[in-house]
Amino acid sequence: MKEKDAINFKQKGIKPAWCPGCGNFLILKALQQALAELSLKPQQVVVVSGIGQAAKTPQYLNVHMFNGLHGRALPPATAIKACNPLLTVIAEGGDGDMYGEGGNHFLHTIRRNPDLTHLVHNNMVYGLTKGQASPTSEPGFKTPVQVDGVISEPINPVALAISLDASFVARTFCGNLEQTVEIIKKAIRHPGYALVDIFQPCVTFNKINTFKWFQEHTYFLEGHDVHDRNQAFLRATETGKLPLGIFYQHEKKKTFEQKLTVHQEQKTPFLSRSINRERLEELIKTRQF
Amino acid sequence: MKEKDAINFKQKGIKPAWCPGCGNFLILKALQQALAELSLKPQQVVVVSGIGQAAKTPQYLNVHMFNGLHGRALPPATAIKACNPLLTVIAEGGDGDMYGEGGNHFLHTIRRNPDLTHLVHNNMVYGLTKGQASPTSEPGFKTPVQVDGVISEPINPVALAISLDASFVARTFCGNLEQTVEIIKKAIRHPGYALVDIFQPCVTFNKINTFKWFQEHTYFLEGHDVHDRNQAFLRATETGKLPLGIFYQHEKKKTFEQKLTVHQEQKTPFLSRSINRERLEELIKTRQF
Amino acid sequence: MKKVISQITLEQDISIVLCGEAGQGIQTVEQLLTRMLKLSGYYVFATKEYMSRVRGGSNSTQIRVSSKPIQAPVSRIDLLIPLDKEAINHVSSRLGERIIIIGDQEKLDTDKKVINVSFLKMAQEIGKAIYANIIAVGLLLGLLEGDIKAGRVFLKDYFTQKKKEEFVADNIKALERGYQEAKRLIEENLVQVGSFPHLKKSSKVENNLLLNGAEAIGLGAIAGGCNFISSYPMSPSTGVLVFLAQYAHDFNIIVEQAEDEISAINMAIGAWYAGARAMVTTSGGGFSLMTEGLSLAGMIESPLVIHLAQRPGPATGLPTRTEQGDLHLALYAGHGEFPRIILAPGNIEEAYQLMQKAFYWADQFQIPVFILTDQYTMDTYYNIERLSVPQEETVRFIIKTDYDYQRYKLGGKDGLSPRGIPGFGEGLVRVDSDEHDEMGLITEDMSIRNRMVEKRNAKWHQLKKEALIPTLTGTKDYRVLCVGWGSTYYIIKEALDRLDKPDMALLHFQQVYPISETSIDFLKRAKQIISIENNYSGQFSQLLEMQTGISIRSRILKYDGLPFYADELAEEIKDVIEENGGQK
Amino acid sequence: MKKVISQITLEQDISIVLCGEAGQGIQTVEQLLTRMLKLSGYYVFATKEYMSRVRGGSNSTQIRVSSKPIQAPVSRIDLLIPLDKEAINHVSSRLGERIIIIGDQEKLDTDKKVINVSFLKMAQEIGKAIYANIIAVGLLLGLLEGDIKAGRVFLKDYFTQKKKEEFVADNIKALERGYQEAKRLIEENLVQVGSFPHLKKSSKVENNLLLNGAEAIGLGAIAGGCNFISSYPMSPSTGVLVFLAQYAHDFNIIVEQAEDEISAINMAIGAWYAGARAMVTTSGGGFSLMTEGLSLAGMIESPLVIHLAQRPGPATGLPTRTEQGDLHLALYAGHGEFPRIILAPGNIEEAYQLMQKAFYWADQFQIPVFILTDQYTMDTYYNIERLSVPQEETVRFIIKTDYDYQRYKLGGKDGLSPRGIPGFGEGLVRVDSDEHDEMGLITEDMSIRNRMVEKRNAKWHQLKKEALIPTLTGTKDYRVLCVGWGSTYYIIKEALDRLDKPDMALLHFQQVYPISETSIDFLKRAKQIISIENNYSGQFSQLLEMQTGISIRSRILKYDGLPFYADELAEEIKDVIEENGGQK
Ligand SMILES: Cc1ncc(C[n+]2csc(CCOP(=O)(O)OP(=O)(O)O)c2C)c(N)n1
Ligand SMILES: Cc1ncc(C[n+]2csc(CCOP(=O)(O)OP(=O)(O)O)c2C)c(N)n1
Ligand code: SF4
Ligand code: SF4
Ligand SMILES: [Mg+2]
Ligand SMILES: [Mg+2]
Repeated sequence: MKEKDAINFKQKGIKPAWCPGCGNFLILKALQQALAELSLKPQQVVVVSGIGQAAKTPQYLNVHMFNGLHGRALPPATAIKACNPLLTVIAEGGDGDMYGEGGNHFLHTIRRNPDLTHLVHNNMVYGLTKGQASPTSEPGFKTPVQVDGVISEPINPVALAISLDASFVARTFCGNLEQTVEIIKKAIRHPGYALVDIFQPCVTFNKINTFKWFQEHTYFLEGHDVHDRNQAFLRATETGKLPLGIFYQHEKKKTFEQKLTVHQEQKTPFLSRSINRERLEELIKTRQF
Repeated sequence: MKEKDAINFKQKGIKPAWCPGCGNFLILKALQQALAELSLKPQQVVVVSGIGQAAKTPQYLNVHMFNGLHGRALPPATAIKACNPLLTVIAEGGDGDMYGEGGNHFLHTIRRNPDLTHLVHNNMVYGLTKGQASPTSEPGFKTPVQVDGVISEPINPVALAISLDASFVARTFCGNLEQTVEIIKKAIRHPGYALVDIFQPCVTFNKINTFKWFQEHTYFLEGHDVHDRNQAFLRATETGKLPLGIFYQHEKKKTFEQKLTVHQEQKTPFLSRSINRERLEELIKTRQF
Repeated sequence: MKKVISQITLEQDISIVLCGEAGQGIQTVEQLLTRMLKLSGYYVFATKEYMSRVRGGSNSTQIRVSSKPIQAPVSRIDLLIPLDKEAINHVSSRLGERIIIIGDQEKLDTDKKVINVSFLKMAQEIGKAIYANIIAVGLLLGLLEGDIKAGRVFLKDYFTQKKKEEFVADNIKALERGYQEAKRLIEENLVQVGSFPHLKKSSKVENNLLLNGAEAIGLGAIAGGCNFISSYPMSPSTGVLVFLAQYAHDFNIIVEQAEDEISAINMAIGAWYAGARAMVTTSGGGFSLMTEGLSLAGMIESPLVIHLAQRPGPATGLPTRTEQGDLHLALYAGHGEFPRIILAPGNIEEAYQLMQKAFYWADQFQIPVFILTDQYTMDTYYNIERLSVPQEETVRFIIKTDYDYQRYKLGGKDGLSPRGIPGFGEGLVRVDSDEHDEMGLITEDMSIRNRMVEKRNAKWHQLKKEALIPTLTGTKDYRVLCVGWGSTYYIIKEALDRLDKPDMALLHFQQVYPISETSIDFLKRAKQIISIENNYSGQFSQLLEMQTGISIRSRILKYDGLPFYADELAEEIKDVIEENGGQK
Repeated sequence: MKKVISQITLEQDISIVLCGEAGQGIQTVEQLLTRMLKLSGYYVFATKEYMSRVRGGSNSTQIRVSSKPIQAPVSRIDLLIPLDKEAINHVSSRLGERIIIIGDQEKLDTDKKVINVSFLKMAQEIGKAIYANIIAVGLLLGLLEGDIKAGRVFLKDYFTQKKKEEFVADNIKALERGYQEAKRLIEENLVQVGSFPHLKKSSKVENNLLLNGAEAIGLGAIAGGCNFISSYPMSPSTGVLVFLAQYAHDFNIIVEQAEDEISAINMAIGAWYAGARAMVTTSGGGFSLMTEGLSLAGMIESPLVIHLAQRPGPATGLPTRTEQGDLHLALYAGHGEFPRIILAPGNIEEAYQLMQKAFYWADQFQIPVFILTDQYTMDTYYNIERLSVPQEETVRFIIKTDYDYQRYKLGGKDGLSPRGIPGFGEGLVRVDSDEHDEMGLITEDMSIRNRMVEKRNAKWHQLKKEALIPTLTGTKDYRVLCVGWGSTYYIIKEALDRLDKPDMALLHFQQVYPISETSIDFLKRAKQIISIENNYSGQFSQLLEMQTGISIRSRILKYDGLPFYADELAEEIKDVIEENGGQK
């Protein structure tokens, strides 16, 4: 671990707007470290985010940033990667952002399998809007809106991604910094869509799923065959203690960018391509008939 | 089977706008029959639909109709059922409607578990807009937009619903009319959210997944334990021939309406409830302090 | 904006500002102090500005205390309580010469004169650092000669409600400690009570209500018969969702947090269809996502109430700030052409009343009705005398259907066809987002299309006739007419009071679309019209010009995310009048 | 609309209408016949109206044939080919006395005089019922004395392209059979060739182009450098998506069908960010869903091209019909305040040119640019002389970034900061939907907020200066000025030609927002202004009034889902002029 290199990815002079003790600090740190350990340059990395506490992360990273709309990180991330496959593209946001408002893009991005890393800070609550239930909040979780406690069942993003045959599916807890760094690195290296659902305590609005709770309710997957989808599903739907680690991986799928013919036929970057004017002339001529 | 009773649910004087030979005719018939066999009255049934060929179905049914927006049948259906639990509410639409544009509502309606029947005419194509790929189109399927064939993986709605622990998950092929009627009846009787993904040939725009194709590529689930979620997932993700039948059922979950306190505390229908003015007076008074 | 020099002795009120980080408990001080002061016999006003973060940053609350009704913010600060190092800097542009700053000197690091009060140390002496806030409440109560007994009772109640009985005793100690400290400051002549000569108490205000705009909208919804709300959290609109959730049991309201705003609006429309009275609460970005649903309501002629609490855009913009920037959006959102009403409350009472009106009109005309507010409205409160509970049962515009019921029966009065509800009567209720015939079934018959377009838009006629008349404040023989809408009402009013010119008046619109025909006469009578709006492009001026044909050249606009300040606004109005020698 | 009596001999053209069910192949006839007639030396015009279904119903295509350029539909029908029982009924209001109806008498069941041609029987004799269409093509070609040789060659080519070689021979037989049948009808004096006295052929038109609006928009996009399109299918906008997909390989275009419109617009914005030139194509409901994304483009100052093909609303409305009902929506969609441009092509050439302009301006000004078309534009074609390929490489407004690059550098000319692309240069490119500082990072600093609002809106200045001047057709000394925008251009033009009044002119707007300052002069010079729009509320008239302060009292509006007919419109204009004796 080269703490020093992580400096490259630190945004100078800006103090995160998070609450002291928030799990987001650890995720930020893990990501900075992972990027440094992968020997990436800031200029190679684009972090695309939605809106929320989690989605502020790229504000504190020294990389390209596309801080878009709540719930909408995945579509621009997909497009950016499609237009310039040389960039390392990460989509980042909260559980509300990615599984609530952005749920449809979650489904369909998995179907496309672009070479993106999808980091979801899962604090089981809406942090920035001050403590309403999120799609991952547990039944019974009381909030100012869910006064009788949550009555919907939580989404299980890991099982869901496996059901869609996502090409890389992992879960981690930011309290386990080293493991989180390792998983993020693997996710970035994985050629295709990679989901990392990151358990993150919200010290202000989630008094149930605390650091301690996550420590007590999670364990590391061991001896698990990441290529066995049914096994992965079984582990993902375990009740009781929740497994952490890589559940499922499927390295051989072609990525969205690889399937796009635009990059097969021409290698120049999009911004400097020019129109095939002869072909256009010809095409217009065909309308004589 | 009481063909005669199905008359109750036929809309007089209106000819469906579907192509001759379209699978939608069979689904319409199956639904009319199922409603009749359940001895429902037209006044008890609301069919909520989106937009598409499939979503035209309620135009040809003698029931209450809420023909809303493309992709948006589930939210109003949930609300209608929540406001009047005495109604039998069915949400109906195509694969594009329900899994594409409406994908997010699909996820979150399952989480709520309202007592709805969700009928999806799955013809693996966008019919009404003339033959583009749908979220269930098979890779390689060529269309005027997908000129090189579909490059995304199809959504597997059955596996997806199971991954979200939906309380009733079934698939049928409209060519098997009797089985379709039976499954629709069971879905309507099931207390909670019930998905019926219905294979439906589009004779005009899908020349791959034809009547014959569905016959040859499907078989009936037998000896399957509908209460075993992992087993259900395994069957749902089978490749090769696709199983038909009920994959998964979970009868004991409480429904969304049951969990809502509004119906526990007061039984009068919403439309004739009045405001508790004394309580309001009191509440306003609290703002003196 | 113009800088105004602090002028305590010229004012009728004292303006207190507390400033510190999010999480330091300024809101508790605000809530307790205003209530205690009101119970002591004062008129109070409070508003806050805060950053889009949960901890840290710099937030502030302004509390004005007066012997007369007071309902607007001013730039001027008489008494500042800085709670952290950043605080003084945060409000530096507003610090006049006569300012009194009271705080923990060592924590502040400033060259301004600070009256030292060691809140933290005192709190620790009582037991815990968190009592510092309550000490501040006690101190301010003491400085303003508030009723410590009433304060004590109130505090006890307040904390008992929140079920933290163990703290109650300590908190009361803290309150008293602060109160004593105030006495010390006065005795030691550090603060002169004579600084607030106009502050007189009156027992009349004791029973006044204190509630903010979010609560007023929520109460208005309840009074309007709301029994269904589906929404997705979004500042500054969430307060209304929270309020209705808190009282959902009492009033049998279904409160559903939807997966997104699209679901929220489609649910609300479904709920009306099934007989409920439904609303959504949202802000700019969320509302943008609802525009297709709005168009659905327009087509199927569904009633719908939309509370749109504005914040500065575009996109995410400034999530916790205020603006009047979404008027045009509300006006034209949704594809195709259909009628709508837009209401914009100017005060707490209007928020409560218009919300009821919104439900009534939505139901009556089978159209969407907007309530346009903003962050400023949501977070502001001041004494009001009363809110009256409706005298009668909610009127429902619903019929019991017969066998041959047709949802879109043509030939009805003013484009209205009686609305049925599934399960109520023998008819089938069919609604269709496609163009439809009288039955509600798809049609492509061009003559029916024409008649349906005309039917839907025929409602405009009655909407215009019933439009609320704008409120004129000030002389009827005005030469200069200030025009405002929505939340600026009382701010402009105070600005005009300050200018105290005999030839000026204010025309406040609580309904911005369609506007009442009478508005034209009001505007025509003015020699100069000054339109005042919290946005960049003067959206309401444009709308007025379009609806009346009268052009409005003088505009005072503010778009930095803050509301106008009455004192600054007065200066600006003066300048505009001087610049422009009497032209329209 | 007014009824116009058929008056073949007075006209310069012949109006043929084919009517039948969806799936009967009317479109094949339209496509083949127009091309064969053009190759024969005629000017042709074709447009269609059809139901929102894949089979059945009643659809029709109008083909006008002339010796002079012809570019608008008329109500009048000279020659009707009814293909099913419903057909005659479907167009009954348009049947004049001199109408010629040719069809399979036994299938038709009508009391009108029908010239019997047994298309079906003849087709079966050749081999298959489906050849009936081609027989109809041959028949019409024969009646119009078209070039059978050219027809034969074209047909061969057409089918060979579609790789159905086995049918080619039979199809040619069918064509010839129809041609012979025409000769028979003429010989037997059933149809008099003298009915079409003005039809003269010219070799000049042979190389004319025939393409519809969807193709012109697609070609314009390619010529404008488009290399990314993300969209969700929606009539009538899908044609553009399909067109670009067809030529994606040739021009290296990423074509992505998104899961919904929200994804589509957010992808397009992401693509611009990464250096592409991206667009979306959509219609009303789909665009409604894009409004939040539009606001994002406004905030991050992203270029964006939106093709919005209008259809009648609200909600699902009439999916396959035409309307100009979404102008207001395009104008004000998106929360918050930011600049935009709205273009509305009036013909094929403009569609092609404006699309290029849209990409250019979007890139230059870093703003969203709309192209507003409609179903009528999408599905209509007529002879045009040429479309020229851009002479130069696409100009890109992109810089290579330095280490200290700041995306929102203030102080730039007209609010513009140079736009960088990630990976091109050493700088980091940060864009933020929150209010941001020059770096692109979140800020709540009010003075920066003010400057950023002013920066974004400063672009208006240049946008207004560069706005395209509306096109004046007719005399410069007009008394009566007809005003139109977008797709009505040629229809109004023909209507005015028909009226042939010396004191009338047409002012056509191809840019509707912002409008050129010169427009005011044009409007001021008129004694009477008649605004003509395909919507209910006169949206453009309102917009013009707002932008110019000139009030427009005479409006001709149509909102039944069909375009205006030039002949009917002429009558309406005449009535309006007569009613209103010279008032503005
Ligand atoms: C369209 C839209 N709807 C709602 C919001 C308000 N909003 C901002 S962040 C957020 C949710 C935050 O929760 P999550 O995504 O879990 O992130 P966290 O703050 O917990 O990290 C919401 C609802 C918004 N910005 N845009
Ligand atoms: C917001 C919106 N986007 C797009 C459309 C256009 N549209 C109508 S139906 C349809 C898809 C139809 O496919 P599917 O849902 O599978 O139904 P099918 O016709 O195949 O039964 C689309 C894209 C629309 N009506 N509204
Ligand atoms: S509110 Fe929760 S998620 Fe947000 S910064 Fe604070 S602790 Fe973190
Ligand atoms: S297009 Fe396909 S789905 Fe639509 S009616 Fe025809 S066969 Fe059925
Ligand atoms: Mg969260
Ligand atoms: Mg389909």
